[in-house]
Amino acid sequence: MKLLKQYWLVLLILLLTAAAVLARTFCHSIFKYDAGRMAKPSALKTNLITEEQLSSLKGAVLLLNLGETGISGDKHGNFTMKVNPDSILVPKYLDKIVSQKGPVILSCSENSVSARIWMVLTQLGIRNLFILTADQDPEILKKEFRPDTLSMPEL
Amino acid sequence: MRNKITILLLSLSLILALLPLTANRSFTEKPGKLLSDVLDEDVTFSVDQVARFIVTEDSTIRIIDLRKPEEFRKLCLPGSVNLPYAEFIGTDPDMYLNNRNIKTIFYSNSDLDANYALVYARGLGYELTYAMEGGMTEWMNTVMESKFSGERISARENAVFEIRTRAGKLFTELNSLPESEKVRFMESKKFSARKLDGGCE
Amino acid sequence: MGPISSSFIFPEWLEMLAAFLIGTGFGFALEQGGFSSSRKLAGMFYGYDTTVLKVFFTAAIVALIGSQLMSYLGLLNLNQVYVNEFYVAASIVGGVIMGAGFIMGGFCPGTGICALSIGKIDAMIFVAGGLTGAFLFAESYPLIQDLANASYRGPVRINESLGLSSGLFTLIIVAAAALMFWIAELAEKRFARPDITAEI
Amino acid sequence: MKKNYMNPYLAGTMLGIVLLLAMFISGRGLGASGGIKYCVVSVVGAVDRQHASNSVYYNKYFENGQKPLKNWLVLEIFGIVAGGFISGAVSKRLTFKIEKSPKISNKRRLIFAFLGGVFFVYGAQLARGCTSGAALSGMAVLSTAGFVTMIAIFGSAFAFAWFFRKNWI
Repeated sequence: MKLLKQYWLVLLILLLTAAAVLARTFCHSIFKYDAGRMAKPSALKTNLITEEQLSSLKGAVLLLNLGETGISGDKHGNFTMKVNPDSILVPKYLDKIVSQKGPVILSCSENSVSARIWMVLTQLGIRNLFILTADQDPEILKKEFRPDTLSMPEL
Repeated sequence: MRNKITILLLSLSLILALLPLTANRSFTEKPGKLLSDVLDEDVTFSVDQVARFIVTEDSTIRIIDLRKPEEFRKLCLPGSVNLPYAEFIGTDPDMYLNNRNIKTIFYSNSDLDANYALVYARGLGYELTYAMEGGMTEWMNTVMESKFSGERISARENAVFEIRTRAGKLFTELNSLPESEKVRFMESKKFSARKLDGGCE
Repeated sequence: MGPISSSFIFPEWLEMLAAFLIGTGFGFALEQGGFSSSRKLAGMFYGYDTTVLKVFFTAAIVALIGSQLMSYLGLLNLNQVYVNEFYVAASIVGGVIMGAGFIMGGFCPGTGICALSIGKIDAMIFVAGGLTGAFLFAESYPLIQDLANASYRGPVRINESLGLSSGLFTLIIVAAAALMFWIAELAEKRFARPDITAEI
Repeated sequence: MKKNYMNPYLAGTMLGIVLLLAMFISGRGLGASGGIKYCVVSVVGAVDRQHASNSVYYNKYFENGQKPLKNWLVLEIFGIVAGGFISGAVSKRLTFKIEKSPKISNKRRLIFAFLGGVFFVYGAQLARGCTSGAALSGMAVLSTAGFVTMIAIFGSAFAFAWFFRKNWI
């Protein structure tokens, strides 16, 4: 008792800090991961997957169909979930994504939407999340530029 | 007193040692708000809008090229600044985005990198950030290959066409420059990373 | 989300006021800790009064732990907090010169200014010497420019060069400090001097 | 009746919280020697502007019409004076006096105080920070420069302590 009386302030500060830290650590509805580190796969392009690679994936795959024209996973025997992009954080869907053991694949006809959803979900701590793309690397420019060697610009 | 403070500090640092702590930062926006923000239509600009900014030399707009330096040297939008995507997420974006009066437009070759960057920047609280729809691919398709088609043209279409032609001309002029001259020109537009205040200097 | 200065642009008067208030807190804490007395400060180097050591390390550790906890809780962005630039030669040579100045004058600049404010005449002379020192440095800058800018390493963090997490490094520092406090109190008993508080 | 000094650990905690506040508000640590430098720079600028603009060193402080006195570090120094004065008034420690070991003369104490000041601030300019700016604030952000400077200051003070023992013991 005497000890408690002497150390009550120390204990109080410790408990409060521990509580705040624990609350932060176990809260799922806030961003708490290092943004740069989580985003790394997107710079390395290891978060992209083609249809070909998808069919060779083994194990339980969760396919998130984000639009009207996304592919259906039935032909690969995968589990497909159709989600409107703006309701992806609704607990009904999010819980499923969080509890998914195998890879989660984002499928959408628009890469821009997949990219945004990927970044949001990844920053929430979901790993093993891939974007289904038509190409191995859509970030390669296929257009050729024809320089005009006659024009001289005024700089 | 010594014991109390020593014990307190020791246990606090023990907590710290157990945390997966890095000196870096996580997103500050609330997930729900961030999601609805970035799914909104007004986070993107079409290539035509960007062409207009370029032609009018809009000073409230900054265009960031997220592609690799060698791609940038070969081909870039007039007035854009190069900041490779990997570097963008590897450093503190405050150095590039801290200006609260300037809108930043990201572009890459397609849609992916620009939209990652858009969410990344907005998640960290930089609201005036946008992506260019379709990236460089779309620019080449729409602006550079724009042609008159059909017989009659409305005033609006005519205005769009006019902008495209002028932007296309600027683009061609810049990118037709010999490599050495282009590098020199780009060096002058490099990002000067803001230094933090502090110390006794 | 801190630091406030990174998300909110202070008008000049507010920034100056903030600087003044932080300085006030700084001066108050220094004076209360006994840093306005040169004999207490110098006492550390002879073992009879280790107040400096205790206050200095406690302060550094409190700020160290506090900033990291705030960073973890999302209250402070440590990337936006200034990290001192490391010029290897200048840090060491400058530190050695400062140590010599410390033991001669009995103050460091912050404590000197603080002691001056409560009327210590020796502190006023110390600060006058300090102004002279700054003037001499400015005038001799062309001569020592090379030394001042030699072996620049940038704003490096010590735990990163050692490959430790900042939390673990903090724990080590705190443990070392706790040990040091214990030794310091032993030393105080060993090298005890007649109480000089009355003379101060 | 003079009050005793605060418990050093408590005072340290208070100082640490001030430092933390400084980091939180401005993203920078505490500093004292920098303010002294700015005072000198502004005096030199006022006395001989020509000299100031020709020198490599002063020059940068007068770029684009800056006023060296209107500066974070200078205001912080004024704050230290105010804070020290308040604390001295609260604890009834306000007196004009020369603090020294009874064994030495006033003159000796003042000469050494002056020399100490010259050395300390000279070293602080070289190392880009003094005990507060480099060592204390630097340690709080785990900066290598802070740790190295701290070890150099205390190490050299211990090493030189023997030569100046008469002044203090």
